[in-house]
This record gives sequence, C-alpha cells and structure tokens, in this order.
Amino acid sequence: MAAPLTSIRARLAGSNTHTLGLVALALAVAVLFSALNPAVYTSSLNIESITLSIPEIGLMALAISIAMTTSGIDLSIVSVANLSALTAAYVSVQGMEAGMSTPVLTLLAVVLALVVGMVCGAINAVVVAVVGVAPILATLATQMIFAGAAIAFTRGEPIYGLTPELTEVGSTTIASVPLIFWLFLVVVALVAVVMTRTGYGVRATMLGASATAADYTGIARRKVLFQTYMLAGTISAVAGLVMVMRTVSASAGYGSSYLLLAVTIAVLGGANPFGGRVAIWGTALAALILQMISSGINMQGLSSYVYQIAQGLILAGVWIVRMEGTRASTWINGKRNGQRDKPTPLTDLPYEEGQNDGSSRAAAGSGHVH
Amino acid sequence: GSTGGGDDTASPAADGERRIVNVVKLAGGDWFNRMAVGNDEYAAEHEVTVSQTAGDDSSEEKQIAVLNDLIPQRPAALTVVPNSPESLEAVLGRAQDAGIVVITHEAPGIQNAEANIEAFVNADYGAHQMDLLAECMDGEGSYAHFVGSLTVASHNVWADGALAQAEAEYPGVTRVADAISSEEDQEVAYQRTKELLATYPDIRGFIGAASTDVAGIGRAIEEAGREADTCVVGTSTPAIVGNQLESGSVDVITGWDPALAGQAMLAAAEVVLDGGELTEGTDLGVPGYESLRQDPEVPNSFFGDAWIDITNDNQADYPF
Amino acid sequence: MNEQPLALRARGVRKSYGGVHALKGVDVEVRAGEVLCLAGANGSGKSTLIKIIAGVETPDGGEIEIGGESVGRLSVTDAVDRGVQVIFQDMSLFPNLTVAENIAMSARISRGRKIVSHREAREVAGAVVERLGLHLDLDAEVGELPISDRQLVAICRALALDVKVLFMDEPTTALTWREVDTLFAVVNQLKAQGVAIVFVSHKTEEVFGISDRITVLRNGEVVADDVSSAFDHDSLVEALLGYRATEDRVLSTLPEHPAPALQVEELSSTDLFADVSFEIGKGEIVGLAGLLGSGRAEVAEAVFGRLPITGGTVRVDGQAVDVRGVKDALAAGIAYVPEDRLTQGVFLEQSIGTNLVAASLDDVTRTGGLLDGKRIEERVSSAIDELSIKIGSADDPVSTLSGGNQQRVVLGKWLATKPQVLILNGPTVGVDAGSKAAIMQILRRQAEAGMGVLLISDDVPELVSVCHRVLFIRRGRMHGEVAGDDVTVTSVRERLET
Amino acid sequence: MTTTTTRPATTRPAPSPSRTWARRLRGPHNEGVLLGVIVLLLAVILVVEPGTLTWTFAGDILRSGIVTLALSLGLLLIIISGGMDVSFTAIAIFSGYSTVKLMNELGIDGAVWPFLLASVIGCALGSLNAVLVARYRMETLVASLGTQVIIRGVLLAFVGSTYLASLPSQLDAVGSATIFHLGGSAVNVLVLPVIALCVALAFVLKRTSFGRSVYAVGGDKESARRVGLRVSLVQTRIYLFAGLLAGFAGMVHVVLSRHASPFEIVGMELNVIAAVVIGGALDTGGRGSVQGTVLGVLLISLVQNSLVRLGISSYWHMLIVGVVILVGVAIQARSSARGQHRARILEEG
Ligand SMILES: Nc1ncnc2c1ncn2[C@@H]1O[C@H](COP(=O)(O)OP(=O)(O)OP(=O)(O)O)[C@@H](O)[C@H]1O
Ligand SMILES: Nc1ncnc2c1ncn2[C@@H]1O[C@H](COP(=O)(O)OP(=O)(O)OP(=O)(O)O)[C@@H](O)[C@H]1O
Ligand SMILES: [Mg+2]
Ligand SMILES: [Mg+2]
Repeated sequence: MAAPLTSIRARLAGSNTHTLGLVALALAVAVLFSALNPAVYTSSLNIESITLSIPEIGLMALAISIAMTTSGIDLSIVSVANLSALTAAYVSVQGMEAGMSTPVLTLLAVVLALVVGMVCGAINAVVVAVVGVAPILATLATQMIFAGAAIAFTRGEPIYGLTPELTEVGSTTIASVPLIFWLFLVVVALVAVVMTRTGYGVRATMLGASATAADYTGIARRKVLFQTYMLAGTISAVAGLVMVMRTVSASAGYGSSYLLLAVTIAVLGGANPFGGRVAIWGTALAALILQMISSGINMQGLSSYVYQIAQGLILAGVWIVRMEGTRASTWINGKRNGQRDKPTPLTDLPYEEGQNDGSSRAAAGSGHVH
Repeated sequence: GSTGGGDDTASPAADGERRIVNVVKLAGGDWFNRMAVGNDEYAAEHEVTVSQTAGDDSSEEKQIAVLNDLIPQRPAALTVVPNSPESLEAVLGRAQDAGIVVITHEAPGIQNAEANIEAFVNADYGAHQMDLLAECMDGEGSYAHFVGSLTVASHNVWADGALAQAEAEYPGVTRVADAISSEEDQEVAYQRTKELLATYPDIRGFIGAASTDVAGIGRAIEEAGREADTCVVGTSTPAIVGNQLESGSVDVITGWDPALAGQAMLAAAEVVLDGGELTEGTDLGVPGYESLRQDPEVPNSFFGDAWIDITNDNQADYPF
Repeated sequence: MNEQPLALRARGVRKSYGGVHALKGVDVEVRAGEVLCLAGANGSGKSTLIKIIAGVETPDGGEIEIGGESVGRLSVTDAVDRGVQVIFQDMSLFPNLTVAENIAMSARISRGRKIVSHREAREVAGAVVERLGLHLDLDAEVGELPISDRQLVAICRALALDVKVLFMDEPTTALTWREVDTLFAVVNQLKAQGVAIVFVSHKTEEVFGISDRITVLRNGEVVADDVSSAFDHDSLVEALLGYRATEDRVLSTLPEHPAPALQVEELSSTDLFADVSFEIGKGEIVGLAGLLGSGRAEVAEAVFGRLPITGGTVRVDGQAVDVRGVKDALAAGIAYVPEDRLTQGVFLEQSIGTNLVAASLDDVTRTGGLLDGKRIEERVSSAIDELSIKIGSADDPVSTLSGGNQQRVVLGKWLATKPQVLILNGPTVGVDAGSKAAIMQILRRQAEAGMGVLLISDDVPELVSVCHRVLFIRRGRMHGEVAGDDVTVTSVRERLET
Repeated sequence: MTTTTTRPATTRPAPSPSRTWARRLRGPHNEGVLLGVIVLLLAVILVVEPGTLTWTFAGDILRSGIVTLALSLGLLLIIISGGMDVSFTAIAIFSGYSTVKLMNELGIDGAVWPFLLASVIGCALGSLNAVLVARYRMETLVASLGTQVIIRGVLLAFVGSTYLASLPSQLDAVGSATIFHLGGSAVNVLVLPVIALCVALAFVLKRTSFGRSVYAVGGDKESARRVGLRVSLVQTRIYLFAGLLAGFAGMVHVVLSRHASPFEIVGMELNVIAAVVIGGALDTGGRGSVQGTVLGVLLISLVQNSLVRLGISSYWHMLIVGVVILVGVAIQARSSARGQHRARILEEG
C-alpha cells in the first residue's frame, strides 16, 4: 500500500508527467542551441550567465507558485522584493557610514530585509485572510502600496552600496556557477520540503483543493493563509536580497517587468491557479528553460521581441500538447478496447469536469457564515 | 554594418574585424533608431562591425539580462546606454572581467566602465533649459517640471539643475510642485498638465525631461488655448514634437543627436581598444565631441559640448 | 398501460470514462404515461444513462429512440426539443441568477430568442410555481436559498417546458417527506397527461410508492426489469446489491450507567435555535430527527464550531468547552461528518491517503516538524482495512471512488482523530444499501468502543435500526424524545409530523 | 388545471422590509456602496480644497476616464463569465497602432472606418484567446498571459516600434473635435461612441440571450452545458467581442492622444482590472454590471486626477492610489460576504 507521503508526491506526479515534460523540454532547448553555436552556448561563461539570471525571477515565481497552491496569487512579489532590497542597501550604507563592523551589519541588513518581507506578507495575509479580499485583488492593491511606500521613502532615487560581505556573495562563483544560484537551489529544496513534507504544506494544498472541505476538516483557513503569504513574502525578500547582491544597488522601480513573467513561470512549472497542486521543482525548471531560451535567442542575434513571442508560444504550446495528448490517448484507448463506433469529433468533447467546476460548485454550495 | 531594432546582435564579424555591441534602453523607437543610424555610419567608415540590441521594455532588469547573455559572446566592446546606471554596475563589472571594453552614455558616476561619455554636464544642461524658459517667460512666473519617472537619475539631475539655476539667477521664477512623473507616457503628461493648468491658473512655464513629455504638455496647452501665454521647453526630438513647434504650443526643445552620441561611444571604445587613453581635450572626431572635458573628481567621466537647441526655425536640420 | 406508445427506448448504450465502464450495453424502455424507476447502487450508472439521453454526455455506442424516432448524435437542445427534461442529481442551477431566470432558462434557450424579457421570465416561472402550488420568491438569488428550495427550483425548471420524457435523478434527497408528497402528486398528474417519467431514488419506499415498473442496474448492466408489483423491499435490495441485506433494529450494547460523552445545555444561536439541551452517553447512539430546516443541522454545526454559539454550554467528557471554531471542537474530541460529502466532506481531487490523514496531521508529524511517512502509511492501511474501503491505490484521487466508499473515507478521516463524540449529518444520503449497512455497523462498533454518536438523518428506518434514543427538534427548539423500545418507525414518524 | 395542495412548501418568513430596502440601495453588485465612497471622496475634496470641484474638473475626469472605460468594457464581459484577462491592453495598442501605421503606409485617410478596422483587428486578435480558452480550455488568466506577450512581441518585432507623431489629418480631426465645453475642458466627440457602447453593452448583458448566457457561464459552466448552452460557443463570442471592444478602445486612445506609440497602454491592465472589480465584478464570475464599472472607473479617475489639484507631492501618489484601490476592493469583499444570509429558523417568542 502506497503511503500518502508518496501520494503527495503522486499528486506532484499527477503533474509528474508535466515535470518530466519540462525536463525533456529543457534538454531539447539545450541541445538545439548548443548545436547552433557550441562554442558560445556551452561555454562556462554562458553557463554562468544563465545561472546568474535565474535566481531572482525563479524565487519570485516560487512565491507565486506557493500562493497558487492555496488557490491564491501574490502580485506584490516585485514590490516586496524591492522594499527588502532597499532595506538591505539602506542599512548597509547607513551602517558603513556610521562605521559599524561589517559582519554585524551584514547580519542586520539580511535580517531586516527578511523582516520587511515578512511584514509585507503579513499585510497581504491580513487583507486576504481577515478582510476576505480575493488574493488577486488584495495583492494588486498592496503591490501599489508597497511600491508607493518605496517611492515615498527613497523619493525615487536608487540606493547604491552594500556591505563587502554581501557584495562578495553576489559575485562569487563555485564551479563556474554563481553562489547565488546554489543559494537558490537550497531555497527551492527547502520550500519543496515545506510544501510536501510538513503539516503546513499538506494543509495549504488541502485548502487550495477545497476551502469548504478544509473548513470542515478543521484546517484553520486564516492561519494557513497567514503562513502562506508570510512565506511568499519571505521568499520575495530573499529574491530582493539576491537582486541587491547581484546589482549592488536597489531602487523602487527595479524589476517591474518581472511580475507577469513570474506568473508565467509558475504556471509553466505546473502550478494550478485554482489550487491544490504543489509544483516547486517544476517552477525552478520552468525558470531555467525560459532563461536558456532567452540566452539562446540573444545568441542567435534575434530581437528580444522574438523571445517574448517564444515565451507566449511555449506557455500556450505546453498546454495544447497536454490537451492533445490526453485526447489522443483517450482516442487510442477507445480504439484498443473496441469501445468506439466512431471517434468523437474534437469539438464535441464535453466540457471538462475538472477541479475547475468542482471548485465553482463548492463555492456555490457554501452559504455558511461564521 | 548595423541595423536598428536590435535584429542582428551577433551577426558574425568578418574575420578579424572588431565587433562592438551597442546596448540601448529599449529596442526600437526613434531615438535609438537614430543612434543605430550613427552606428551604421561609423561602421562604414571604420574597420569595425557594430550591432544594436536591447530588452523588450525599458527596464533595468531586462537590460541586465541582455548584457549577461552578451558576455559569453565576447564582443570587443560594449557601448551601453543604461536604464539605471547603479543596477548595471555589477553586470558591467562582469563584462570587464571577461576582457570586454565598456563605454557608457547617460550614466554619470558609473564605475565599471572605461569611460562614460556625456553630451554635456547634466546640471549645466538643466540650467540651460532654465535659461531658455526664463528668457521665454521674461523672468517672471511659476513653472512645473516633468520627469519620465522619479527613478530616472538624469532627468532628476536636470530638474535639480534647473531649479538651482532659477533660485540663483531668476528670483521671479518659482516651481509649483515637486518634479512630476509622467511615467514616460505622453497621455499622463497631458493629464497632469491639464490638472496643473486648472490648479495653478497663472502657471506660465513647463519643462519636460522625457522625450514625450513636451508633446503631452503641448497638447494640453493647445486644447486650453494657452499657447501664447505659456512657455514649454524640454528635451525631445523634432520627430515627436515637430508639429507642435510649428503651432507654437511647444517653444524650444533641447537635446543632443543620438547618432553622434553613439558614434562618440564607438570612437571612445576604439581609442581604448587601440591602447590609447581618454584625457582632457581628447578629440573623438565626432561633432560636439572634439574636445572632451574630463570630470576632475570622476576620472572616467567625460563631457562633450553637444547640446542643441531646436526651434521651429531650425528643426529641418535635425532629421530624428 | 402497455398499449401506450414507447416514449423512449435505449439499446446497448455503452460509456466508459478512462478505464471505468460506467455502462456496458444497457437497454431501457419507457412508455408514455408510465413511471419507470431506475434503481441501482451507487455508481451503477444511473446518472450516466440519464446524462446520455439528455445529450449531456456522448455515448461510446448504442442506439437511442425518442418518441419512436431514432436519434443519432444528441445535443442537449436536440433532447429538449424532443421533450426530454432532466432534474439533475446535483440540480445544476445558477447560483448567481434569480429563481425566475433559473426556471425560465431552458425555455429561453429552446425558443432561441435573441432578446430576453424579465417579465416574460417571471411569467413563465410564476406559472410553473403556481401550478405546483409552491411558494418561491421569484426574485431571490438561487445561491441564497436553502438547499430544499433549490431542489424545488430545479423541479420547476424541468416542468417549465412541454415535457414528454421527464428524468428525475434523486429529486427527493433534499426534500422533506411533505414536499415529496407534493412532488408525487405532480408526477401523478404528469403521468395522467401521458408523460413518461424516469425516477431515480435510493429510498425503497419512494420507489414502491410511485413507480409502475422498475429497472435495476448493477455495475453498468441491467440485472432486473419488471413491473413494481413483482418486487418487494427485500427482493429489490437483493437485486441491486446482488446479496441480502437487512434494516432491522440491531443495537450496540450500552453500559448500565454510561458516563456522558457530550452534554449540551441551553444552547442558542441567534435566529437559528434556542435553549437546546441534550446529553449523549459514552457508547450511546442518539438520533436527532427533524424536518429539513428545523435547525437540526445548525445545532450540529454550532457544536462543531461552524456556527456561532450565542448562549449555553457544551461539555465533552464532563469538561466545559468554549467552542469558537472547528479547532476548539476538534481539540475537545468532537468530529463531524457533514451533510454534503462532495464539497464539505472530501477533497475530491486529492489522494485517498491524504484525505484520510487530513484531520490528524499533527499526530503524524515528527518532533522536527516533518511528516512521518511510516506512521502515515500504517494509519492509512489500517483505516482502509478497518473500514473495508474498496480502492485501487491510496494514491488515487477520492473522486475515483463510489459514494459509499467516499463516505467511508470521511469516516476514516475522523476516526483517525480518536474523537469522543462523533456527529453525522445524513451519512447515508445517496449511499447504496450495502454501504449503508456497513456504515451503520461501523457506528455500532465505535459506540461499543465508548464513543458517543449523534446521528442526524431523514431516513426513519435507518434511525430506528441503530439509535438507542431519538431526539426531535422543531423550528429551532427541542421537541421531545423517544427511547428504548418506543423507537419504532411509526412512533418516530408521528413525532416528526406533530 | 387543478392543483393539488395549497399548503406552503417552505415556511421561510419573507425578508424584512428594511433588509430589502438596504439591498435595493446597495444594488445588485454593490453599486450603491461604491457611489457612497465616491460621494465621500468628493466631500473630502470639498472640505480640503473646495476650489477643486469645478466643471473643468468634471471635464478632465471625463477625458481621462474615457479610455479606461473603453478598455474596461471587454474585460467586464470576460470577468462576468468567470475569466480574467491581461491581454486586452496588447490587443488595444496592436489594433490602434497598426491601423495608423497602415494608413500612413498606404497614404489613405478616414475618420470612421479606421475605428471599424481597429475593431476588426481586435476581434481577430481576440480569436487567439477564444481558441485557447474555448477550444483548449486553458485557464483564462494563463491564456491571456501568453497572448499578451505574443501580440505585443509581434507588434514590436514585425509591425513597428517607432513613434508616429501625427495621425492622418481626418483621423486627427476626430481627436480635436469638441462637442461642447465643460468649464475649461473640451469634451471630445469620442465620448459619444464610448457612452453608446456602454449603453449597448448594458443592454446586451441585461436583455439579450447572449448576455444572460455570459452570466450563466460565469455562474456555473457545467450547469450551463446541461441546460443546453454551448459553453465554448459562448466563450468564443465573449473573447471575440472583448477583442473587438479592446481594438476600438485602442483606437480611441490613439486618436485622443493624437499620436501612436506602440509602447503605450500595455502596463495599464492592472489599473483597468482594479476599476472593473471595484465596480462590483467579482473575480469568481457571474457578477458585474456596466453601471458598476462606470462607477469604478470614475472612482479611480477621480483619485488620480485630484492628487495634483490637492497639492499632494507626486512621491505619494502611487501609495494613495494603492490605498484607495485597497479600500475599494475591501468594501466590495465585505459587502458581498455580508450578502450571504442563513435563513431564519427560530420562531419568535
Ligand atoms: N488546525 C490547524 N490548521 C493549520 N495549521 C495547524 C493546525 N494545527 C496545527 N497547525 C500547525 O502545526 C503546528 C504545530 O501545531 P500546534 O498544535 O503545536 O500549534 P498550535 O497550538 O495550533 O498553534 P497556535 O499557538 O497558533 O494555536 C502549528 O504551529 C501550526 O503551524
Ligand atoms: N465524469 C466522469 N469521469 C469519470 N468517471 C465517471 C464520471 N461520471 C461517472 N463516472 C463513473 O461512472 C460510474 C457510474 O456513475 P453514475 O454517476 O452514473 O452512477 P449512479 O448510478 O448515478 O450513482 P449514484 O447513485 O451515486 O448517483 C461510477 O463508477 C462513476 O465513478
Ligand atoms: Mg508658447
Ligand atoms: Mg447518480
């Protein structure tokens, strides 16, 4: 008898075919571009470039992926990351001016940046869990508030400078892979453990699968949402630290283009916006794939707009391939079992009775007030 | 050879030919297309292949990504117009570590570049705009200053320079509010101008920093029928506000020729690549950059003398 | 009756979902003016057959004739045009639209109008509601209605158009027996008008009360088909199960003087119920009966922390518990099997294993905070054995299980928390007779192990079969009780009626 | 027909008069609450800076809200049907820009047909969403994330990336055609078609079979299918229609701003979404109205247009707009939560 732990993995496995598909896609992309320009694409400098670009966007996508597990979303990730980055830079600069010892200062900067992320996450959590605003709208508003606070605080000016230790972390490479990428992998692994092997992770997944059933199972909705948005805020703060370590500067306007990209990566990685699915490693893989493509397209001298188009096509394409795959296999099974008089015309397939409808049904059925 | 629109970043250089990549703020757009024209001209006259590239929007993170992807291709030099100089320091440092020469433009104070070539001293430029505005306003009245965004450094330096000049030289000229962000959007500049006209009925001057600011300002002024009693000065190009210069809703635009700025960067890059050194008085062989001034405090910072004032009378001379 | 023409004839209908063969070549016939009861255990394929004839699902094979005419590919609108109307098992209403619009919806679609008029919708709906002698607020949003009113709306919608073949897929689950009476009166009326009616219900009394003929499905095949008088209760149940099952009164042994497991004193909740007091001893199974909307579910939900308590006390094992939320109830040892299994009971798309441990995660968490895989595995397999849940793999989603097995998973989830008090709200609704008997047996076993059980049910024979005592509630207040040998089907019915 | 019984089927007391009154005041989608917030805000402005409230102010708000309103209509349709869209901005600018570009290249001019052409282009682009959502059942937000980057990428890579400083003269004339003045603010003629579209969409949503199907699909897709609605057909129409509206809105933007830049509009999507949602369209689908959306757009325009007038430093603008949006969505969330009652059971006494 398989254990639920494996079944939690099996749920991943429900998307396991998905994850395998992503691995295949990653390999295909790597092979394609390596063949086109082996000297450049496989050079250690290129590997360094690719792995240097992934962590910040990958972490933000991770934060969104976690929110999606609970059938939410967090649009405030970039603003939170910037606030944290600004905090780290501000503390560093002020502290160094005051002549503080840099190791202490480094610790202080990191801790305060993380605290800022958690506080922002807690604010999101209050709006979502206590006030009861839909996450997409709540974080749409807080995103502006956090960015607005950053602008008001810095008067729009960037803060330049960081403690030597943090700068060092940002520029060190190990085996031609930047330290921050290894850091990213550690965070991904930790988050994967949290989401699949702790009570919180299972509760968050259950809540995302059906909020009503979660209520009747004694899963404390508010508490789990609080933990989720705090976790997302903290991960965004780590992304902010990565940003500031990479660029040795912080500004309120940095990373505005990351938001939709992060959502794209999370979805491509296998997160379900309707909740109930954990896709941590998939998200990391999706970030890798998109960065490899970006790098390859740049290498081929194609315009960055071509990369945009490719990004959209992949997002849609992965979905279509999955759908057509399912259709094909149902069709083939039908044939094999001799069960079918004629193939069902594609347009006449019944509307998917998936989680989608299940959740709308659940929402319709829950008229309880507490 | 070279083209605009960032279409051929890595076009293979003819054997032995030096390859330089020009990384600009945003792929496409008149300004950088004009810079690409300058690149082309330069490439035609020198033993060098030049291409231009950029991110798909004018964000620093995309620019960083583009630079990151370029480093492994090891061009001889990168000429960069940063969206945010501070954010680019680290990646430019990586490029230098990989043996690539880095020349920047519009990035005063940048550290990880062999040289930063400015068309002019930014604060002086702001002061110059104030001179133009004050002259138009007869030294009397209030004005508002638009910047593309509160996070664009050069725009804010210009705004500060203009304000300092007004305080020093034109006691009758006052600014009505903090610098106003147009979000690099003509429509926003237009809206804010209407609000300013309503809120400060006797406002007489406007300065715009983003190239579309004056277009939006001018449109609002035209609609309000205030062409005659207001003065609009700002950084822009005839391609954007030619009509409004004609109608008088915009009075003077200032700027510099991106084609020449691009060429100046290329020339500077070649000086460094050839083992030379940029110093006070270096002649880059590009109009306006014939005698560079070096910043005494920031040795890699050089200024040309390349600003231009464009009015309706001379706009035909500047086809960009 | 047999002279009447065939209204509907399905032959050799097949349908499979992935690997599940829901229908394996089913033949069904109904004549005009006849009430056919489609009987079958959970998952036997009744709803699937109905969906196919309604044009909602596409069959893999088979032939369908409506009104003597063979139909090829059938769409929902084709079916409606041929006079087929369905009251779906899940009602399939629009929670965001008004009662009037819900009722008039199919009429509007079938008329193919481009422009709609709200007055017309109200007229159409008003006419049906009046014809059925119902009182429904036509302008209320369906999402705000109690479940019984929604069921009535679904019935009205099916009758808004001219109907020749009417399918009723478990239309009575949410109705009180009085409303069921009204519905049956309507059915008889329609029958007199020559409408063919296909009726699905798990309640054998209803089946015998209304049907002329019974077709029994088992595992997607027709196993019996005859006039109703050819069956009696036992033979019908045997036909659907394939073996004998009984519903006799079998009580678990009760200690002489049971210590109280749950004491509810003067409990109130604003607008819902007031001064509710009762006690359940350890080892006792107590029924709570009342009409739908009498407050019986609300009392249970308040004790479980899902509704605010505005007065009175709850004691578990003699200790007063301040129940402010589900967490408090759980901590005190109260478990609750809710009314709506699909939305409240299970996490449909999550695995069986995860569902089984969802309420007791803290027990399977190691000190470090990580889940203990081995302990989970033991728990899951012992629950599956103990409750004899029929599954392929514990990794499969719960949605792949039949209703009865899903309900066992819900029970398993709660038994894993080792509760002192188990409250069940309609645990056998839509569950076949075999699973029903098994669930009752589980309750008896748990009671004998010292648990206090509160069973809320509409199914009077079921209450009689397991309860030591039955409490009554009416309009939010307690309304007496019957105990011991006084618990009979007749006495409970009488109490409910007065 | 003789009826069987006369007894009441359900013994639910009729809703109390005060509750129905409150409900009517609140409006089916909380429009009343929103109106209250707007009045409150106006009152605050009146107290702080009374000189601000002029006809000119009203005219400016009209002018600044008109593009947002035009953009919000198609989105409203999608949100009611239970979807979410971020591609409408890309569709809008693609349609507006490529129409002008085409006119410039062919050297043709016109005042009305360019709007139709842009709408057709928008409709064609909307078909991308339609295919992904209706044919492949892609989650709507995800589908539109994909189409947004594709459409914008194609626009900039293949159509053009340069700023077109002036429009063909007849088209430009539309941009400067004033119907009347509100105070010192000119009211452009394009206000009329946008208002007409609002009225038309309100009619479509309320009184046509298609409109009611949109609500039905938003309420419950499976139920819609079971009553014979062809969900994918309804969705296809929704996305085509929304594309058409976005294309039209893009042209309104281009004409009113009297230039065409391919870099504009994209980036506004979250603001427009906020306006529609503040207007009472829940993101879970099945709800929303044109009236509410108009009020939502009004609220956001009001805030954005009064900050400079109130002399608030621009460093604080984004923070304040964010707070207003938060308050707006929070009020919506609270009042829709309050809307769900349990029927009273307990007898009096
Ligand atoms: N019902 C629940 N819903 C969600 N998470 C829970 C629940 N019960 C426990 N947890 C999680 O498991 C962890 C350990 O549980 P424990 O019962 O010790 O904490 P707790 O007493 O529930 O926490 P608190 O002090 O906040 O009430 C908690 O920190 C919490 O993260
Ligand atoms: N959409 C579906 N996808 C997969 N399997 C399905 C689907 N619908 C029904 N089934 C399966 O088909 C079989 C027949 O189901 P059906 O709903 O027809 O049973 P039923 O007789 O109506 O049961 P009940 O009495 O519980 O309503 C079951 O095993 C069920 O799990
Ligand atoms: Mg003038
Ligand atoms: Mg069924």
